[in-house]
Amino acid sequence: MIINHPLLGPRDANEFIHLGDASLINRPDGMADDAAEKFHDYLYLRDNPAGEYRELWYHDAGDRSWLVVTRNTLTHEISSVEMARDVARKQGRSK
Amino acid sequence: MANLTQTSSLNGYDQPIGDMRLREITDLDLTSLAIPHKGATKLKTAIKNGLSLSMPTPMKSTADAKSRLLMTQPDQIFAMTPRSKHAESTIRKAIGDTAYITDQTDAWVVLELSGPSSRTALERICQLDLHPDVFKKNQMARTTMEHMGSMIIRTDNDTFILMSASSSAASFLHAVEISVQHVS
Amino acid sequence: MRYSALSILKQGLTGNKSWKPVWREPEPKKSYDYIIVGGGGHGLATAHYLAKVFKGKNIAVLERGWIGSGNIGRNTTIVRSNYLLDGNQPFYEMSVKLWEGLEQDLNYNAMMSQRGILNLAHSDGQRDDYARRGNAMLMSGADAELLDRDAIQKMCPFLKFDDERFPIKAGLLQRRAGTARHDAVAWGFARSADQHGVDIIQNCEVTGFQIKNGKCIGVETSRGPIKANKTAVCVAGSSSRVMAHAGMRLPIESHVLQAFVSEGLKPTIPGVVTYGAGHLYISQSDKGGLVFGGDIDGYNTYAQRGGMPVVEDVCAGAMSIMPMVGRARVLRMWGGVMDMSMDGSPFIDKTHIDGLYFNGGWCYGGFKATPASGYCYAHLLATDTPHEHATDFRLDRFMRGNIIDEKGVGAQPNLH
Amino acid sequence: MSNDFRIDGGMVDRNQPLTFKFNNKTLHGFHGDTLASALLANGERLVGRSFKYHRPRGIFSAGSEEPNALVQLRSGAYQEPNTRATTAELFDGLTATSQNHRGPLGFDVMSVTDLLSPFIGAGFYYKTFMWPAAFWEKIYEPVIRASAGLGALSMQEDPDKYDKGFLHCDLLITGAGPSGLAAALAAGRAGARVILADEDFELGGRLNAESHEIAGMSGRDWVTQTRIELSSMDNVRILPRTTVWGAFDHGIYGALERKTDHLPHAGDKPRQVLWRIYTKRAMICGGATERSIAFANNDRPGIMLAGSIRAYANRWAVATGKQVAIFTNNDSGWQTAAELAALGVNITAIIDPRDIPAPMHISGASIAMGTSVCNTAGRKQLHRITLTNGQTLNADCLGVSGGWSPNVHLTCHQRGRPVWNDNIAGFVPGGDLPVGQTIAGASNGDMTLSAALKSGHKSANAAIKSLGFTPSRAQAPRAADEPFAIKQFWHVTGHKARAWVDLQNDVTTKDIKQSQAEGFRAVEHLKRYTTLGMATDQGKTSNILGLAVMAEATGKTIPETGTTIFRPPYSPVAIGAFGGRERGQHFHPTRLTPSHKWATEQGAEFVEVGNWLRAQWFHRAGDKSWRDSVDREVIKTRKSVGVCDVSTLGKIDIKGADAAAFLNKIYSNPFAKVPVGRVRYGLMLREDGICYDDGTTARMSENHFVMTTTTANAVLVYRNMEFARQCLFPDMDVHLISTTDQWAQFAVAGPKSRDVIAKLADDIDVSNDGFPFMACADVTVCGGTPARLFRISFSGEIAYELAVPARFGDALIREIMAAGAEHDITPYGVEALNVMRIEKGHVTGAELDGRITAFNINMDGMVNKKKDSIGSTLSQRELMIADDQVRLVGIKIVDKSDTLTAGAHLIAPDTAPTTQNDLGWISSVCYSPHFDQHIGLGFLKAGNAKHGDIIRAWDGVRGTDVDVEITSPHMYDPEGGLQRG
Repeated sequence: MIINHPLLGPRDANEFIHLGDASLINRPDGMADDAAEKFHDYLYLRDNPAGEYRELWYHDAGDRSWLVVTRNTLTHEISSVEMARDVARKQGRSK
Repeated sequence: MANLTQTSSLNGYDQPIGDMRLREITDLDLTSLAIPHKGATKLKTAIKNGLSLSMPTPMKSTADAKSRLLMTQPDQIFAMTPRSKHAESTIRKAIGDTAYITDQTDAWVVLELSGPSSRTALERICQLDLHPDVFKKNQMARTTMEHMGSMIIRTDNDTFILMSASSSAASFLHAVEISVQHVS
Repeated sequence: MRYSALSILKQGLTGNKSWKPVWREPEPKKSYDYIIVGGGGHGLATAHYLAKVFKGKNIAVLERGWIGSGNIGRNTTIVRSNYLLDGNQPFYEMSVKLWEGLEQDLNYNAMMSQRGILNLAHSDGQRDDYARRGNAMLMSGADAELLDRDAIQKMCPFLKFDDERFPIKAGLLQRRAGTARHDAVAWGFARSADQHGVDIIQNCEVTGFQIKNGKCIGVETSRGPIKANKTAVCVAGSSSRVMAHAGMRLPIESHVLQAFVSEGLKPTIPGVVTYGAGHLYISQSDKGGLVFGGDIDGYNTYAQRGGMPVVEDVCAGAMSIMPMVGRARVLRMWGGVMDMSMDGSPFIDKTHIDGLYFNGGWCYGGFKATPASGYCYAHLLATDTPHEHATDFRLDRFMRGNIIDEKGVGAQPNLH
Repeated sequence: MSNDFRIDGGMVDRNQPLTFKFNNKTLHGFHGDTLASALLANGERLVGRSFKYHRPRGIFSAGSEEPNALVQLRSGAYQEPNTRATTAELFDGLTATSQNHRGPLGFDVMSVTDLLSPFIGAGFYYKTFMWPAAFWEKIYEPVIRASAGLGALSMQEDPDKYDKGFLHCDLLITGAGPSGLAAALAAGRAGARVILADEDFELGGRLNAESHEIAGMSGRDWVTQTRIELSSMDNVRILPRTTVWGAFDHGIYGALERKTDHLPHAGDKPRQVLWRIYTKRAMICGGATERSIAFANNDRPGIMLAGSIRAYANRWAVATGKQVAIFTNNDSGWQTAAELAALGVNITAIIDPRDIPAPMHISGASIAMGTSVCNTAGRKQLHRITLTNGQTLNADCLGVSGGWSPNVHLTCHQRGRPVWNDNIAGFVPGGDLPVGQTIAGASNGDMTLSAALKSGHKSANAAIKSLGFTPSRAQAPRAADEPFAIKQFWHVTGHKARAWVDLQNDVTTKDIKQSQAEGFRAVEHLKRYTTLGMATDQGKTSNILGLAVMAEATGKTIPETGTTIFRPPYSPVAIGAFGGRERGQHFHPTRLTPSHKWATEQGAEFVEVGNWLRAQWFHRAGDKSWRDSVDREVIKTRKSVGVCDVSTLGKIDIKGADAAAFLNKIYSNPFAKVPVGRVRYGLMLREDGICYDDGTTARMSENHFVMTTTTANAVLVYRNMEFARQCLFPDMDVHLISTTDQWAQFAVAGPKSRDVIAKLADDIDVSNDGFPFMACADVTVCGGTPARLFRISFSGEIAYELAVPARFGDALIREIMAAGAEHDITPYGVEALNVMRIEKGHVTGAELDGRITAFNINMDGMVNKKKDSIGSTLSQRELMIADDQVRLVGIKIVDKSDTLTAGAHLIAPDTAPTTQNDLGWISSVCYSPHFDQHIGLGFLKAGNAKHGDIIRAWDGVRGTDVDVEITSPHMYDPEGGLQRG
């Protein structure tokens, strides 16, 4: 596969390491009362869609960026690639 | 007590192979300059003033006869400057505290491959498109070669700098050497 | 028709004209006591044991395509019980014991061949890990031997013992492990289930569940609704998709595992060999093809195909431990979609919906589990209690912290 | 020379005669021959045996689709089984042997299986060999295995080299036949970067095999002219001998270039190169493959695809028989006959099942329209055919043409499902084609020459236009369209003898009918039950015929019955080629420590740890075994001082205003308030609460920490921290710089270590007050070399770790040795390190195996509940902190003469070793010179409450069972006074 890195252009996926669902950005608050349940769902349950899927890749043999890749799990077509840091900020994460 | 003597990863390897030359470069300081949160503009000015170079962009290095700057990560610059006694202090003199400076001189082995067949040789080890219309002079990339993290910079038409981790320098040299031998 | 040398002789002498279909092709009935969703190996095995051992009646297996079209027909056919953890090992040993009597049980030769599996160790630490595992195997009633270099050399003289990087130091051998003819397993279970009255319905896709007041009372299918007292989903590879019809999210991701077969060769490798310093397991089929595989590709997918890096990685492993295979050629490569679970271990459990049961999450280890999975699932369906060797395969184990992580890599399915 | 079947013309070079051996018989050919053409020229007809029935077989085709003529090429370690004689280029001194027979090729004793064929049809083995159960492995299976398989490996290490490479292009064209060449011209002239690959060693495809006219010249001249033009273009790369074998996601194609297979020796160059080709567009111009017709005994040597007879005559100047008959259901068979006749080959008859007037007159040939071949005779060489009209004809060669199947392989590699086209009686590409791929020429059903040239030209222009190139104005090369009418005719029925569909796997029409009768009617069931299309040719000549016979049996049409798809590779690829250079020494990169050269001089034995070579121990005169070396190193270190290279530990510089806050998230124990100049031990959890790494992290300044990780986990820790930095805490000012390779780091340990450090470090007070346990500082050593000094201890003694930039590492270790000489300093390796850490109760990867929690290693107190750090929440799940969970314990043997083994399980006295009685295991063991006995660390259920208990270490696989005493894991200096001293 080829991942079109937002800064570096198309790169062979073998430069990257795949982690999993982009929802892993949404780490729950560990100090909340329902933290145990929230963390269970966060870490263990997956939509695992057959179709469009947002996932995290790490440019290990590249610029060490984490990326959010939107890819179809039936066709492998990639429709967008974003810097995960930007995505995280957009979703309200900061420090 | 006597000063400690230095060694280089490949003892200054330098060989002609076919129409190419492959050599180790050992006269550089290498430092990483991490850009503080929201500090890019400041660093850019400092680099302009202190190193007389413009800020590199993600795939394009900036260079003069002595020094070269690369963007290795979205918030990290990599400087290749003439070898000095203490890399971090030397850079700090130039740019002050506008970046978090870390000496990387000993973390990398630096090779230079030059000669008419160098691109053909690199076809056997580098998966990037090195066609001169695509990968132009001063363009750089981090990639993987024979499972080793590496950096490649085109410094001239037929001249490339290849870098990889210093601890596996011998394996990296072997991989490049074999590629060169297989096409010559 | 009972199969035997005599039946073949009789048919052969009379022009092979009276062979009958191996299973019927019935129309679906309006309702069943049990519906098993998925006509793969596990589903068919479940039907066989449910009908034959647990005397279940009125059972249907619904298959979206043709039976055996999933991973039962696209794996590397290895059977073994060489697990480390208590939650797993007794179950897989139960499975091996069922394999050992399978042909007689089914009157079908699935060519279970106990040629042994040898896991090579290349460091002292790895040898000690294999010792710990071997001991766990023995404690479960399985067989295990820790071989030294000389013993391995006698068994597999073609291995490269003095590799410059990863010389062979020891090996864990399970002699009772081996391989079986994958398709025949599906066909054998199907034939037996059919003979015990199970309706095997091909080209019948389940498109939804009928859930009323928290109870599942049947399924919607491409051939119309069918009622059922108990609905048992058994569709590894498609688990998330199917269970989404019941509104469930699972601790499962779908990944592709590739496998490879070489051109046919005269006998080369005696049993199954695995490489301890890379990703490779390899054996030779009865037809002479080297059958081998390695790691999953590592990204989520429902496409039955992978990329080039895996075949390169696997072949590099082969060239490191047995460089004599260099001139054998890869004939075919294919991929199967795996239910990769969050700890690498499977599920055989009731769901929170009454009457709806789930079997899945087999990762790339489902083939060997086929008989025990069918048996334990049938046990659960018939008695509503887990079989004693499948008590840990629960959906709530992550909530409670009872993780069965053989590889020790945590909640990242692509690492299992 | 005995080239009795050689005729005039052809593309072989008669000025370069070559000598070769087949089954030890010396034969002659020419440069430009394939092994097959040379065998045929020499009159060799019987070349192999079939897979199951061991039937005599001859050459069937002239390309990579060959099912019969598989040979073992070369000899010794170079022996290459299953090589298609039809694609093997002849070279001087070539040797080949036939395969899959016992005894000589002419008298294979295994051919007895042919007589048993009524009993061993499709699926027979599923129905028998079940009794008695034990006989399967011992008797039945070995017999089956020995008779199955094809060629044999030499069982010697492959002596050749293989290489890999990467190519990039705008347009990849696979196939250099008429459509491919037309495409290359169009794209090349427009300036696109083109790669033109063909599996053959000559460009031209069927233009070499057939006689055509293009642009007013002969087809062959046009190929030459085109090749010259393409070669002159810098933007076109021609790769002959290169098979594009797989189409992968996003325009990546796999290709194999055979560099030296046509030469007697590879020299020191790679034999083959596996290319990964990155394309923007790709064109499949793969032509079509002819297929056979099923009729009784259609497998005899001398029965060939008609088009291949034409190819042998045109290209290789070989007549494949003295009396050639043609059996065809389409017009191409007639053209074959006409061209052969023109070349002087004796055509005895043309048999055509179509009820139409004979398309042409062939001088001397009897013509039978509306007629089929229904049987043949001649066991090792065809000599007679029988027709449905009752006629019997003598023939030593029968060319069969059942039509042409477009080569759709590369269109199916990503879900493409070919669709049936009645006009050409074949499947053409359909369904989801790989993105960026187009198909031209016969592969796309454009079966005639003019149509192929036009579609190649047009598709190439469309492809490059979509990339922004302006197509040149040149028109497609002009040629005529030859007649291509076909009748769907598959199977000559009405004869009892077997009619072959899949020649290699011996699948006959009877097998397909039986499969139908037994319910295996889905195409995949059919293939799996009968093995149709599973042989080395992957059914290139048989799949469609098999499908048609199944359709006939079920009374359905072919498209109703199914389609046929192909998986990679297009033709088989050597395992060695996939492996490439990654063998032996170069399987993975090797990492060397800065003191490697020095350690080698010191007699170190090395061990591989995550690609690093680390000194395991240092051999000294008088050491009788490795144990002596290790004991000596431990004793001297504990008594005086030792030094160990610890550069392999992962080192990460963590910088930024938020560095401390960041570490406080990463580590389960508090890190927010570590003072500058101090080191703290940290425990890292995965988010699931399991420990995955530990190490020390030093605060060098307010905004600068130096983290150490275990050797094995350095990369993983870095990646996980980047995840936290970018995805979880994106606005923290924190930066990670991997500095593992930057620093040479040495542990100097033992009561005299302070003296050694004092001598080396410039201007620093190393007294216990000046530089206490867990202190750190940036210092200089040896008169100004920048260095880092840490007072940390893994051994339990007073100890320091001293780091300098790696280029000074070799010099520093020599200085350390010199400085320690007065204390008889000893270098120690990882074995001694391991002994000392076990004595001390420190965990490593042997304990932290990815399933172990802080609770298990008695560090539950280090999981701070007052902050939210990675893994803290899930580490508290009920079953992970239950009382009966395993705990880290120390283990000592009761009888000192016993030995302990890692991997042993712990069980109570007087219980049987069963899963139910399993109490835990031993993770690490060593011989401790301090305790003068074997000791270990292990995990025991509720182990904290069992210190002092005597239980058993049971190691069934090693046959030992010893009594052990459970202790605290901190066996050596449990109070820790020594390291603080």
